[in-house]
Amino acid sequence: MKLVMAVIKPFKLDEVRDALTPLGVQGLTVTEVKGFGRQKGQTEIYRGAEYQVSFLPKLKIEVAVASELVDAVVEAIAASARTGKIGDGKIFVLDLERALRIRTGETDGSAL
Amino acid sequence: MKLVMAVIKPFKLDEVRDALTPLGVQGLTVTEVKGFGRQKGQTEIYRGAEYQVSFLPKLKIEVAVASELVDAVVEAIAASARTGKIGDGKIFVLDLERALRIRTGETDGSAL
Amino acid sequence: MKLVMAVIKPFKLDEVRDALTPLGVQGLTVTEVKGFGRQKGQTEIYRGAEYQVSFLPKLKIEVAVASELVDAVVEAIAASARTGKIGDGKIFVLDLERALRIRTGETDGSAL
Amino acid sequence: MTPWMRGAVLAAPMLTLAALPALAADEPKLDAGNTAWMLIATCLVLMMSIPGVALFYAGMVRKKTVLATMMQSFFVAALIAVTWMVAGYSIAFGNGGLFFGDFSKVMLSGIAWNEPFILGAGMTGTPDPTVATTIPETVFFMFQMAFAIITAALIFGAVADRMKFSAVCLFIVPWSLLVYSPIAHAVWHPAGIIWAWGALDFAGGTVVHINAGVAGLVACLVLGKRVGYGTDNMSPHNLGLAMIGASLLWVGWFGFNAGSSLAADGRAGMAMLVTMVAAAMGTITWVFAEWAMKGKPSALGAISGAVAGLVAITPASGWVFPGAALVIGGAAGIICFWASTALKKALGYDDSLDAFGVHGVGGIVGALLTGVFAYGMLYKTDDAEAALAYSGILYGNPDMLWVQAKSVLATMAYSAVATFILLKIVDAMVGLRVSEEEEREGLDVTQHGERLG
Amino acid sequence: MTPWMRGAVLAAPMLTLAALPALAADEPKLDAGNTAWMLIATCLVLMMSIPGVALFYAGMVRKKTVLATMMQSFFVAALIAVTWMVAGYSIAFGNGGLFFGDFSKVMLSGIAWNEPFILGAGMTGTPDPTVATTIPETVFFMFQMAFAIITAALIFGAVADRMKFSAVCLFIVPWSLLVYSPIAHAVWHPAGIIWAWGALDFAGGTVVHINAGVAGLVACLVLGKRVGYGTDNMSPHNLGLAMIGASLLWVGWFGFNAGSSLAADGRAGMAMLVTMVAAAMGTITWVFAEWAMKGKPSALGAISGAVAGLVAITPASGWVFPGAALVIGGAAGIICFWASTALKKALGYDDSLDAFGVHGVGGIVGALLTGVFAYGMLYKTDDAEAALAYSGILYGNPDMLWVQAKSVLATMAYSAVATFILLKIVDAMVGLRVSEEEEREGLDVTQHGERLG
Amino acid sequence: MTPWMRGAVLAAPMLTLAALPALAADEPKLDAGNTAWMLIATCLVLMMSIPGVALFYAGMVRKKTVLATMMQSFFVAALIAVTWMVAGYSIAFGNGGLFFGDFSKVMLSGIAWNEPFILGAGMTGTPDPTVATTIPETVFFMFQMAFAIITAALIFGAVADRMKFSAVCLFIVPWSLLVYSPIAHAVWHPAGIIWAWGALDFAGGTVVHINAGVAGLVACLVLGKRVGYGTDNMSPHNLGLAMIGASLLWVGWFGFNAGSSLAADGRAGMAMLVTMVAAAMGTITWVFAEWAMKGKPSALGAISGAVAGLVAITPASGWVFPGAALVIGGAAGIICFWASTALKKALGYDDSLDAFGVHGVGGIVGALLTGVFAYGMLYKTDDAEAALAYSGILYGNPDMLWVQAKSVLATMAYSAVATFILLKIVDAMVGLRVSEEEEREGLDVTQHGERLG
Ligand SMILES: Nc1ncnc2c1ncn2[C@@H]1O[C@H](COP(=O)(O)OP(=O)(O)O)[C@@H](O)[C@H]1O
Ligand SMILES: Nc1ncnc2c1ncn2[C@@H]1O[C@H](COP(=O)(O)OP(=O)(O)O)[C@@H](O)[C@H]1O
Ligand SMILES: Nc1ncnc2c1ncn2[C@@H]1O[C@H](COP(=O)(O)OP(=O)(O)O)[C@@H](O)[C@H]1O
Repeated sequence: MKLVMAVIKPFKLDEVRDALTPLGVQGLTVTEVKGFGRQKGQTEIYRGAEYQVSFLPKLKIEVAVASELVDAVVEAIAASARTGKIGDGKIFVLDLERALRIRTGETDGSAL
Repeated sequence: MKLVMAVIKPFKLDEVRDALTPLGVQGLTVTEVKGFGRQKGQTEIYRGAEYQVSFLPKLKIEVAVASELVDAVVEAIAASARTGKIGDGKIFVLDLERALRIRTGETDGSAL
Repeated sequence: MKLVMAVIKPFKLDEVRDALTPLGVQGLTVTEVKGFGRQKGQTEIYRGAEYQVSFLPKLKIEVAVASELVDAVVEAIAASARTGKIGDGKIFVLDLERALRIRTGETDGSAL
Repeated sequence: MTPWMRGAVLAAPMLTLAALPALAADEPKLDAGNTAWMLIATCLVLMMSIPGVALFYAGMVRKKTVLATMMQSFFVAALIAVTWMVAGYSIAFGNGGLFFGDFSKVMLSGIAWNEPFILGAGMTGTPDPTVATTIPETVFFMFQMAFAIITAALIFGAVADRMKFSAVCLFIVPWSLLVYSPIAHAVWHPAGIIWAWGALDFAGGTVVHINAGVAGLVACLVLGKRVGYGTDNMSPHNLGLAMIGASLLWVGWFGFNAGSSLAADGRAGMAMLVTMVAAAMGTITWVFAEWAMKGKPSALGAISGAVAGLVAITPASGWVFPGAALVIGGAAGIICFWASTALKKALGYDDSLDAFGVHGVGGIVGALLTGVFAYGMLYKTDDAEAALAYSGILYGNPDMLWVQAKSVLATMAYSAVATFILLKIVDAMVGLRVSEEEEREGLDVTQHGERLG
Repeated sequence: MTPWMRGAVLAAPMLTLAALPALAADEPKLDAGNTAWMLIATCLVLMMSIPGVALFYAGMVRKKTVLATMMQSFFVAALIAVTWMVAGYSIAFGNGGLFFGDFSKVMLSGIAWNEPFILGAGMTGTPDPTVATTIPETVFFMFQMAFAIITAALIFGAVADRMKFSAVCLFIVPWSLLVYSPIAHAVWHPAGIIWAWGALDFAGGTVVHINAGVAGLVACLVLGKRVGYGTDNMSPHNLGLAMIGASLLWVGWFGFNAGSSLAADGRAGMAMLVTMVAAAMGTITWVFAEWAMKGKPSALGAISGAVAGLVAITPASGWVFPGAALVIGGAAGIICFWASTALKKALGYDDSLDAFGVHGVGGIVGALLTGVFAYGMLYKTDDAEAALAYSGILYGNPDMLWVQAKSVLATMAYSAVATFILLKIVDAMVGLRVSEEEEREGLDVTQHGERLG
Repeated sequence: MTPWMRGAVLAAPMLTLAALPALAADEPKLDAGNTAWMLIATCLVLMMSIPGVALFYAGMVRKKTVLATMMQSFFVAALIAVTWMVAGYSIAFGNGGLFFGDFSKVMLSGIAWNEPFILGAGMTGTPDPTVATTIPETVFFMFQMAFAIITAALIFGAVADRMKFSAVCLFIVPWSLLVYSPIAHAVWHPAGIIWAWGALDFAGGTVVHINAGVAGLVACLVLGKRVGYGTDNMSPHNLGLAMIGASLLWVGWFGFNAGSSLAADGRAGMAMLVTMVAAAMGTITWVFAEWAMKGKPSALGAISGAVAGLVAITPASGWVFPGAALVIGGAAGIICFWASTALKKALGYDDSLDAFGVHGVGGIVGALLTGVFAYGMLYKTDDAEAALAYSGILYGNPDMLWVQAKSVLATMAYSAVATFILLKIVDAMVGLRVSEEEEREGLDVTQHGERLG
């Protein structure tokens, strides 16, 4: 199993979720994060004091998926989250050793 | 070492922490997240416009533990976070290559 | 590639970022978290009811880096986030299998 | 000739006499008590807009448009204040024709600051058509300005989350001059046409609420639905703020309704009382309706119902007894609940914060029920005959309901058409709506370069 | 016969005379100045409940009960408004027996809207037991309604985070009719028993604060502690909101206390002054006590101390001088600090937001110190002899402290017993408390289907 | 001899006469209408500090100092209230010398609670230098107390995020006694030196705003910049709160300015009107300036501009016509925008929330333009000759601008020097500034042991 972790633009969440559902992804977890990257926020001059808004609001999505699904999932996220503008975000894939559904105790594949 | 990542119902936090302490877990990190899964929120009809509350508030717990502790930790979380109702959440285990305590520079086992 | 995940004191964020930039780190993702650890909050007696503030505000930083950079990155974070007082936080390193920049589709090294 | 202030023609001297020595009957004088009340009533009505409506609306939008929503009350208040001083007041309350006032009061030229104000001074007729007060014109001007401001602010609830700030500014100034002021003139000035019909609108059921509600409806139809409407979660980001806003509206509304007596007299007291009762009943019926239909009594329902009750009692507030207030408030709670949920859903428009569903519909309910429950004796305490012209069907004047309906229809028609034309002009100039991407990103960042939290 | 408004019997004509021509002395007339003040004082007192108490309480609970807490002020305001109109007012201020009024004013039947109100009109005796005012009864009704509302809203601070919304509704309506109104009658109506004892309660130390505080204490005992009390972090989720609430309470309290003069007169001015001084002193002593004992001066301490000072000066506010206000406010700050921390901890009950610790205890402190510091001459400016009956021990009337203590005990006993019975009945009907799971989940979602943020 | 209240010497009897029978001319009596207005004006001005300034400032700081910032208004209000009662009022409004009053009113000894207040009673001269009112001294005392409080609260905007709470307390009490009260005496008491110069300050341009602004500037220079100033993101954490605060300031300012007429008269009405117009113009010009220069019209700009306009009209508000208000408000919006951005950046000081840039600079703009636009006839409606002494250069009195400039310079000089000395003393006692680590951690936790959210 793999844990796919993607950082995306906030307003793309619904599209990403809708792109994953047909693949059989039944769950995911979303976190509000701040991203620092090539995309620069405006330079703000707040009442005379200048500073660069370097941390921009992003969403981090974590989806645990079976290994054979991972390519499809990465592609689906990449396609649905893309706007083509700087700051679209990243997708990271980590190896996942175990998974367990708390309610039932099911493990691994059937826990997802 | 392993990184145990669990998504649980928010009000279970204190119980989970209390279940981990006796195992020797001395620290953990908690994040407020939104979970999408089999558990569905109510259909809301907010002044005539219908929508499904599909993202529900959850907490994500991350605990780094020595490899030999991981089974006990997973079990303890599973037991203490279970309500038996849908939406109880998941536990994921990832491999952790290194750990370091910033204050002292201690690494790996002694950093946890 | 590796995913470096660090839990730090909130006000250290700017210093950490400034320590990473010279190493060529071009992006990172920050999450507000609550940390439970050896550092204890004050015991609060809020209008007669006593409780221990056990979860303290921390920031979690996630940086994906090329494997050869990981030592420098860990060191830079450790140095810049250290205050020497309890609660300085941890650095964890996980193995990262894949990375992808959503905007361009670039993968792995060039995606970071 | 019938509207609310005519009451004052007769009643003001009569009531005020109570506290004044004999000579006051001859020539009206400034009265410190009435002036004190109108100064503070003005503060209350301004507080209804900032921070009242600002909070009420800002609490119901999504987090990314909070500041933009507040600006639609705050900055609009500033714009309308100047507009009103420059010309709006003169168009509304200058003497003149049936539809709008003359320009004699433009830039407040020649405003008397130390004499009692007489509305329509210079007009003649039998009976004397002027309305005498015991407050300075500055205070009357300010009180009415606060009405012009809140009417403008209310509209934008219908188009929350999607209108350009530049368009807001370019639209609202001519709207106030060409829609608000003429309707205020027609209804509230002794020379106005709706006054001449004999319609009753004590504190602004037509002028303020129906007018703003209809303008909002037209605006949300012209702009179209929010992106994601019907699928995305658009629930209020912070109902706590909305609840503060609703509370300030409730409290401020006493200034609105009881202040419309233009004096701290018995009628003001009764107006405050019926306002409270109707607000309470609106709250209760909306919440219970929701509890019965949807299973839970919501905070959003409570504040919506309160405002519905307040809106509905507004045109009636100087004319009815507490029992009527129970009925008017209770009816408004249920009918506005239906309008903001079932009706809106059926018709499919996206009136984001129900400017029409609450203010428009509530105003209509109130205006019509005024035609039922108005009790003319409430100011003509002695002459039952003459009082008939100010009474509803329940007190022997069967025509009143029709007169009220006519005033409602006329207001709706004029407001709809004029609003539509103005919006189309602004659309041609700068465009009304932000781009889809800007809407997704949120108005706070894209329009104002700011963000909450 | 002694309570506060008797002051008005004599003082009102006297003071008002200043501004009125000779004929006013013969027959009271409506006075626009006094009416203006009472209209706005009513707005201030309503603002104390919504949004005042709503914010004060909502800022101190956990995030998951913010909206439910606000509803306990907002919706309760609506319920009590209608209850008060239907019968509460008549039970409190109708003539009648020692314990409650008659039903002559049910549904406001026959309310005079354009004449000065005389409390107890129709009663006879020597000296004349009635209380004459120069405001319409509508305004008196509204002012008192605002008191009935805030008293009801205060109670729920004690049971925050755990009471069913249906139980809130079912409990508070009969409570207002059967507990609040009778106590108001006993203390403030010339026919009432506590008035007959000669107890002094200018603006509601017993009727409002002790009453609400004791009812809250009983309620939190009947409902039991919050799940997790003593171990979980239950610190206020947003003291900023609580601070806004406390500020609005402070400002609104001027309407509460100075408004209880029922006129914009010298007594109202003095009442406002002592109210300010006591609030300030309560703030200072609570904060300094906390600073000394716990090492840090907290914002929560500041707002708690302010409210403690305000509560304590309430019964005294029309009877005392600024020096006494320093003592009363200062004492309340320290004693309520002790009651809300040490005492509560020692006794182990879970009065979530210290309805009893602040309002109950503060009210007791104030009522007793009124018996010490009351200066009868404050309204009887000429007759030192007669003034004795309105003076505390410091000004030569040693009995007053006991009279005050008796009124405190009577209020506490009646409020406790009646509240207990009503709660038990409601418990049998629908259950008072949400399930443990619902409590964990939070009242916002489980009771109202809503969530903040 | 010229300041604002002298207007009252002549105008009050004259205006009040309108509503009073003949005998009132002989001997002033309490007037219920004027008292009602001043009671509520006092509430409004207090509301400007709590929650007004508290919210305005707290919304603009970072999240870690919200509660500490609110405490700098809330707790300071409590401290100043007691300070004012003990001695501040006597120093300001007791008779005495050119620079401060005597100690005859310490602890409010002998305050008359039921007679009309005469400022300077006991002074003699031709013409009679005293200022007669028709309100009790208690109310005058409270109204002025609210001014003392807000002046104190405003200062701390300049040093937000870095001052110790103990230093706040130790600094502000002597500051109020030794800086605020003497300046108030000099400007507003008939015996004061600036009054003797003939300077006009209707509602506190010098006494309140320049004074607070300069004290803030000195304080931020003495304390030094915030850690991270110029590099870290210090943008407002919640402009929604600031917007509520600004709205309450706006509404409350009517009490501030129109209340400074000390009566509900024609001058109060005109003061309210010009206040509104100037606030609106300040909002508009600041926002448009920002839109033009920085590309976006911000909510922060709107509220800053509103306050700038309000500050600038303050000294002028009883002396000018609406047209002048357009100019004064508009000028203040642009000049304060420049001062808070370009000027501050150029000079490099860290006035965190622009106490100086808005209040100091706005006050200077207003005080000087009062010397241009003051129209003496506004209270001396009949005697054009005598009115000259109250007129600006536009109405034939070329000296007035210089007199105003002199009063501005004197206020700035005294405030700066005295503030500097007091700060140095407090610094020696407990230190003014928290440690760098505490500043990073935030004042909420380190000073008060509390946290928001
Ligand atoms: N090396 C990294 N490690 C972790 N997160 C990163 C990294 N680089 C970028 N990110 C995240 O991806 C987001 C987008 O990156 P950015 O460089 O702005 O644009 P792009 O994705 O178009 O290259 C950043 O805001 C940050 O949250
Ligand atoms: N594949 C997944 N990857 C990541 N998180 C998941 C995944 N599936 C579920 N979750 C998380 O677990 C939570 C509970 O899942 P859900 O399907 O609702 O119930 P249950 O755990 O009882 O099966 C979700 O809200 C989501 O946060
Ligand atoms: N085993 C762990 N797994 C995950 N996070 C941990 C763990 N131990 C500590 N942390 C995180 O690190 C933070 C600091 O740890 P703490 O024990 O308080 O101090 P120190 O880092 O100085 O040892 C904690 O607040 C928590 O967020």
